[in-house]
Amino acid sequence: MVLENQDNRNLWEKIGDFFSANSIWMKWYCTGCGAIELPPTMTSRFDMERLGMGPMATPRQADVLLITGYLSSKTLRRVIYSYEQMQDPKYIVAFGSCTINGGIYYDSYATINQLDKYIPVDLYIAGCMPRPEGIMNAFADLITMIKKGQANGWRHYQENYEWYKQNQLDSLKEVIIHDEFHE
Amino acid sequence: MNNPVLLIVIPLLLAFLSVIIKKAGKWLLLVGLLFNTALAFFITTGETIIGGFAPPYGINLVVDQFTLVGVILINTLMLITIVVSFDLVGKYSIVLLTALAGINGMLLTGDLFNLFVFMEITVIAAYILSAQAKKYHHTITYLVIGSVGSVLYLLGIILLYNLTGSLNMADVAAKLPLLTTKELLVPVLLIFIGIGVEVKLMPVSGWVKGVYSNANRLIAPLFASVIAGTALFVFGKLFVSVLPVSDTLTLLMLIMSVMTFVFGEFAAFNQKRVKNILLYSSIGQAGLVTALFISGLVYAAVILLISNVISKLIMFTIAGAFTEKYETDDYESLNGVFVHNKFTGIAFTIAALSMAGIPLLIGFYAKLNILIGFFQAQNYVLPAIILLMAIVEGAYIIKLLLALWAPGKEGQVSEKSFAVEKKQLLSVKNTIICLIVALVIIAGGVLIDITEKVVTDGQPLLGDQSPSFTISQSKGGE
Amino acid sequence: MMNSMNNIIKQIDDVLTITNSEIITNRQFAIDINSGDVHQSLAYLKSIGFTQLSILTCIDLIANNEFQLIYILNNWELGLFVIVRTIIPRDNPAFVTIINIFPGAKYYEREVHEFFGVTFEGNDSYSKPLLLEIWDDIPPLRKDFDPQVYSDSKFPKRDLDKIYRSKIGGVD
Amino acid sequence: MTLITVLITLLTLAAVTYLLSLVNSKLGAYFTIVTSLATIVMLFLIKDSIGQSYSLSFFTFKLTTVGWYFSMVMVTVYFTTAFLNPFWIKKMIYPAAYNLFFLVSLIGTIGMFFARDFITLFICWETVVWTSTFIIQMGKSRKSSYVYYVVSAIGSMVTLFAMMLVYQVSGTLEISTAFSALSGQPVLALIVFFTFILAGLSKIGIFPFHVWLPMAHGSAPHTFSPVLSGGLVKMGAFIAYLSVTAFAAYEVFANTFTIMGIPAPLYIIMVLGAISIVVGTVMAIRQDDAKKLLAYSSVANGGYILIGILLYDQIAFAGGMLHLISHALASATAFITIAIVAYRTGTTKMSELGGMIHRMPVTYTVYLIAIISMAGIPPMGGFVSKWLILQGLADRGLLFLAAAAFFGSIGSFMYVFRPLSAVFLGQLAPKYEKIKEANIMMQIPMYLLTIATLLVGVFPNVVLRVIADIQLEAGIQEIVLVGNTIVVSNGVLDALRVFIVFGYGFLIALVIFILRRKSRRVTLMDTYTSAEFIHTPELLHYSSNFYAPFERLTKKPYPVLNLYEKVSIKIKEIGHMAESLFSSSKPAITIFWIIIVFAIFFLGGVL
Amino acid sequence: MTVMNFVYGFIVLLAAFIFQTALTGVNRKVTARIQKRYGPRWYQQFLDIFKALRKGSITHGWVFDFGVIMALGGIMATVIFIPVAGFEAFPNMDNVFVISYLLAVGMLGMAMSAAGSGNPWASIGVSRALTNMVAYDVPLMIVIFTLIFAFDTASVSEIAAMQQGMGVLGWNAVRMPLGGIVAFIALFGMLGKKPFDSFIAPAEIASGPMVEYGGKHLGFMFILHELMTFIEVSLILSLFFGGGSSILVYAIKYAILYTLVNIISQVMPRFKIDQAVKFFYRVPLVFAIIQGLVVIFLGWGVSVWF
Repeated sequence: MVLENQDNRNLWEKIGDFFSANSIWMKWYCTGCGAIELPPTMTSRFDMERLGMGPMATPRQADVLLITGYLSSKTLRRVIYSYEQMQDPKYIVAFGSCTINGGIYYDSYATINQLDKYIPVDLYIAGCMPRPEGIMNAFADLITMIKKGQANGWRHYQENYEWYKQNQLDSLKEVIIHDEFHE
Repeated sequence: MNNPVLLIVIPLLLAFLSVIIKKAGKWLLLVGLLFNTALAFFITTGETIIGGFAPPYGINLVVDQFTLVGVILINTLMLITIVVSFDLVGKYSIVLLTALAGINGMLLTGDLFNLFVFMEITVIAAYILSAQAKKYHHTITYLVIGSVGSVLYLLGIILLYNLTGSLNMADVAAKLPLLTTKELLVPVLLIFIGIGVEVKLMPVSGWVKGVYSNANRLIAPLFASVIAGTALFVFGKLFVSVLPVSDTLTLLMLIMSVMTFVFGEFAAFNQKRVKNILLYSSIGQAGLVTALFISGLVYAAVILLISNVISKLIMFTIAGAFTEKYETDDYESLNGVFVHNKFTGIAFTIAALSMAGIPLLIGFYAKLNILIGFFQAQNYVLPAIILLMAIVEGAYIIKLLLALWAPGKEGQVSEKSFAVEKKQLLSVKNTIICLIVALVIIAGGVLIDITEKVVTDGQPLLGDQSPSFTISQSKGGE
Repeated sequence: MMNSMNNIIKQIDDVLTITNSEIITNRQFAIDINSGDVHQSLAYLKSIGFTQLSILTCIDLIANNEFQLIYILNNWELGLFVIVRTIIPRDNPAFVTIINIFPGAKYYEREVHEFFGVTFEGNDSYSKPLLLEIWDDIPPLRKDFDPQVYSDSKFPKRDLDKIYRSKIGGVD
Repeated sequence: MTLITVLITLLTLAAVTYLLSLVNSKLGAYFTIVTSLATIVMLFLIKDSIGQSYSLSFFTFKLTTVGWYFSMVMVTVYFTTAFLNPFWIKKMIYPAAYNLFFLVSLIGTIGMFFARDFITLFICWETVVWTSTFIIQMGKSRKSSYVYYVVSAIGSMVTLFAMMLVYQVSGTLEISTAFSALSGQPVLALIVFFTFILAGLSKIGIFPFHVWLPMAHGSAPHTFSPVLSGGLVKMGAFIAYLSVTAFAAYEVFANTFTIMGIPAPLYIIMVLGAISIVVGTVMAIRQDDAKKLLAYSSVANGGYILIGILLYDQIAFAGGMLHLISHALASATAFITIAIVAYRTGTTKMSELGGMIHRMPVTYTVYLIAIISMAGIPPMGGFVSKWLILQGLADRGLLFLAAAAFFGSIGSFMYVFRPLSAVFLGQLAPKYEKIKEANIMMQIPMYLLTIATLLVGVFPNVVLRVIADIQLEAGIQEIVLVGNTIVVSNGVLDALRVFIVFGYGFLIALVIFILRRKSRRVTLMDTYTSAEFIHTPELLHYSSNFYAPFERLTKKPYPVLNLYEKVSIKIKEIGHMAESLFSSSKPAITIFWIIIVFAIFFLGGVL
Repeated sequence: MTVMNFVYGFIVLLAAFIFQTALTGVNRKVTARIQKRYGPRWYQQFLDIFKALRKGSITHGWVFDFGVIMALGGIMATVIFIPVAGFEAFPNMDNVFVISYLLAVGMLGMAMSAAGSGNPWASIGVSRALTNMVAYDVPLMIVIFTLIFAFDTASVSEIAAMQQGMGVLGWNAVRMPLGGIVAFIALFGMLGKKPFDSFIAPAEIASGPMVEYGGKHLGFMFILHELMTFIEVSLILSLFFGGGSSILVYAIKYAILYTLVNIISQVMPRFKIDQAVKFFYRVPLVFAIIQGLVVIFLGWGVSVWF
């Protein structure tokens, strides 16, 4: 995502962004191998609570969605579902090469290759997988972006909703999944 | 015309007549009953000597207030029974007339031997009537047990005659205080058991179930209210005024009565057939009535007797109609039968509620009198037993009523469609009669001062001094 | 242990018609069976203690133009695994269900159908999707399915100026 | 206007209702509303003549404040419930009889509350028992009707024993004077006390006698459950009241062993009340049927009323009396709402319902207010009464009773929330998509009762003034009321101020809420499911086994119902034994018995 | 009741919120230090709350909103009734039963709103929260009952005043040691601190009642939580630990009490909900009853110490 420099926010929005930047609650979507990098980031070695960040239980409460690895098409449907349940302003941080270009799963029949076609990613962290230092660095960047009003992925998603929806449909198709064990 | 002899003679005469004119038998029966009922209201208290010999040597009929109540009640009940089931009388008119004569004789006679004779007349008629159900082994059982009872009674009066030299009730009663308890033991015991068979006291009432449970709409109420009522009146007369006995024996008799009461109610609680419930309830109530007589609470006993026989008349009539129309009287297979026969149901319900002792019905008045009487006698155990039994009684009656009124399985809202098929239980005439009798139950319970006046006519029954419940009592000091 | 396994193999050999048997480890042996004998064999194996169906899977032997169905059964008492293998034709692959012997096979059969296209007669639900929520191509685990082509057609790729490839073992 | 005129007018109206019902049952049902309204009006008319006595045949009545208070509670419940009658009357198997019994039971209760002598009391009591028995059987269970009758009969028969015993001792049947004869006879007084109060216990559903409540409430016609729980149960409270006033238990037992200043016999009854609070609460938590749940809550609340009234002092007694009305209103409201839900959906099982708030918001709100009162949360009526009872208990230091009261009052949060959550909140099943709100006629009683509950909660002193009169009549210290404040020795309560401050807090919260950005409305199924797709709302609704962990702790069945069944089986066994021993069809056996009897009697006579 | 009462009330409300929120922030730092972390800024809790209020939100229908407002309204009303170091916004309204039952309005509102979201996790959380309440409240109420009996008043400020003047020895927690222990343990349950926090278990039932809240609803919940903490700690402080003679003493004692609870809870595991009920009905309930009997029948600890 290109960092646009659009600072036409009013004072309230700036104050709001200040709060948002200093209190980021995460919901991480544990796919692939990235999830294991987060516990060290959270606990005493790196202590992400310093930045005002913390884990949250549900997407309703969270500000940022962490995608921690490759996404199969089946998982992507659920990621989109979770993302749409979040309240704006909301941000996405994608981990590792799998989310960037498919990584080692570039030719899998079930794994998507480029996440930002489907949902707006505010920040990618390179690496396979990124280490906690990288993650902390990314979060610091995210905070700066929010403060400057540059993390506008959610707004982009709203504005280009049709485009995202079309991409999602092309790759995933509309499908209604029934829970057959309870019917 | 106020000669009580006519009460016995006219039915007998008509019985002979109906032998001659067989076709008119039914109507002669009706005439006899109407005559007896009408006359019963006009006879006055007093003593009538038959045959010219003055008692204690001659035969006499004694009419006191107690007997009068009995005569009026029993004749009326028999009239109602016969009118309701007139279509079933058929060839039994002679027997019924004979029974009528016997019953009146039993109630009126002042002589122990005559009592035996009239009892035999009645009982033999009853044997014949019980054969109507065509369950002959029950009839044989009844015959054997009844005969044994009669023989015991006869033995008893023979011994009594040996001791006192008299069979006249008043005379015997006067001479009894001269005798020792041990001398009296055997004759009193024999008489008690002999009468007990007819009264249906518990260990010796083996015949009742077979006879009652198979009887039809005519016979069942006849047995349960008319003959049973008569037997109880006779019991009361004998054991209150003629043979007041020693404490030990009274206690034993009381225990047997109470046992009958308790076991009868318990057995009724266990039944599934309407008639069986009623017959065990009859046994139980008979036990209570005898207990009351033995305790000397004559007024309470008479009221209970009246309420019970009236109730049983209605209920047995309708129970007989159940078997007649539905071939069964198991209350679970009669689920919701009153949905189609509301008025019959109302009559049945009122009778049943009176039996359970619901306020404003005569059964409650009876219960009040019983309680007051026992408490007055410083007896706290029997009222407790009676009230506990009232719970059991109420329980089986409500179970019966619920099954008959409210169709539908457990967990379903009751609906008309769940009820048994529609059949008319009683004809319109009979339903009206039942309702009128039910009205009597209500009136007797509400207008209690009138009830008391009608029953006692201002005099204590058989010397009963125990208090009765009156309107003024509830008003306290006013 | 080896001994008891040999005994079991001998016992099985006596009863069943086995085309080949092979000892894989000291707790695991394999038997090859004609496809017609599978049900009878599984029923027998279940009766002698192999009560658990650990897995049912399939191998695409494209060279012979056939599928190999593999049933792995487990005996909890002896700690033994038996691998029952059978061959079915690759064209129009069809087989008969074993859910009357091992009811749990219902889901394995669905999986095999989803990934290889084998149909199972007698299992009503074999054609329901299990893992792939939606699929519109030939079954993906068949050897003649090309995932790269499928992925290219389905999932857009990032346009990169230069593609770097790592060198593995000196081969480009 | 005298009481006799009132009663006769009512009986006439009942008869008219019955005749009208025979013509058109719905018309008759509307007439039950008219009649019960007329009752309220007439009760207000006779209020001035309190203190006078009347008699009619063997009925004697005395107008008392307490009777008037009880009657008002009762008739309020009847009047509001009567609004439902027209909608259910067509479903009754005997519509005319239903209308008649409905009114006769009302008249019976009024007669009972004004009774001056035991016979009147007993007759009216039994009238209510039988009419309600016949109404309950029109619901879905005959067994419940049977159990109801048997438990009631145990109470009424034992009480009849007490009444007759008192009559024998004192020679009068007048309630107010009869008991005084017992003062010198402690054993007799003890017997009379326990037997007399038994009717009250059985009616109010105190512990060993509570079995009938869940059965009868749960399966009575929906229009009668509110009356049973809100109204008829309170008849037991009247008996409890008599046992401390007319019977004067505190004076009679003054010399007996006392516990914290309470005579032991009274304390035993209060402990039973405490047990029923605990049992009612625990069992209510376990129920799945909403009506049964509310029935068990009536058991628990009956315990509060009983304890309050039996404490017979300045504070707790007023609390007990106030709880009478606040529980009557709340319970009737709750039953009415459940009845309306059942009317629309056809079930009262909580596991089958859900999401009704989206179709019946009014019913939901009314139920909410009812349960707030029932759980004793301000600013509703239930709070003030529970507050008084708890203050009273704290004043006396009755630790164990208070422990039960606390458990009951906190446990009530658990069980009242259950229907709220399972029936009204949560996911709406597709089969209930088309359901409509209760119609206007059904809403009227809900509004009336809700307003009444709120009024009792905010202006409790209006009711407490009447209760103060009752205390004056009963000869105990009156509750101190200053303006809107209740002053007791260890605390003060100004319910109006609590309400205003609550409103203030609510207002602040509302302002903050409105100032913030408007929320986006999403569908109920758009909810956090761990990102799984779910399309069946029923399965996403958590309503069965709601308090599973708590239920695990109270899994042991408690043996009371079994006790009744065992007694019943034993009676049947004895009956069967008697039958098989004494009713043999073989004459020989009877002759054997004749010989046995003869032998016993002979021996007995000789010895 | 004048306008000034309402103004005072609002001031109490505001002060309570600011004080408790700051204290929570400090305690997050304390917690972090226990876990050998650096921890967030002390004002982090404010940032969190204002951020939540700033965010957009969703609603599942009117009861979802109404419940939240009712909850916060009820809790705010309760805070206004709380006497702080003898200061009362509304005099004579600090009855302990009023406070503890008015607190329930907040709980009911929250439970209602949570169940109104239609999420089963919310209902499970509510079910656990109510069960938890039954567990801790009964022993606590019995001890409070004992206090009311002993001092013959149900006013929180009066009970607090009676403990002053004798230093530590005047505290009810010292005079009635068993009762003090019960109250202290119950405070953990009231605050939902470990080991009694199974009703908001985030990893297990997705934070229970709060599962569907986001944005301003969540902000409300946070404010509510802070105010509720204030009420509960204040209640225990005033009833058992002597309240405070001045605002400063009160604040210091409050901070110590709250921090102590927090520190202890950080080294605790989590009880299952039925274990919590069992625990409370085994130990604290028995303690409470013994304490009650001692006070009622022996009179120890009421009027004199020693």
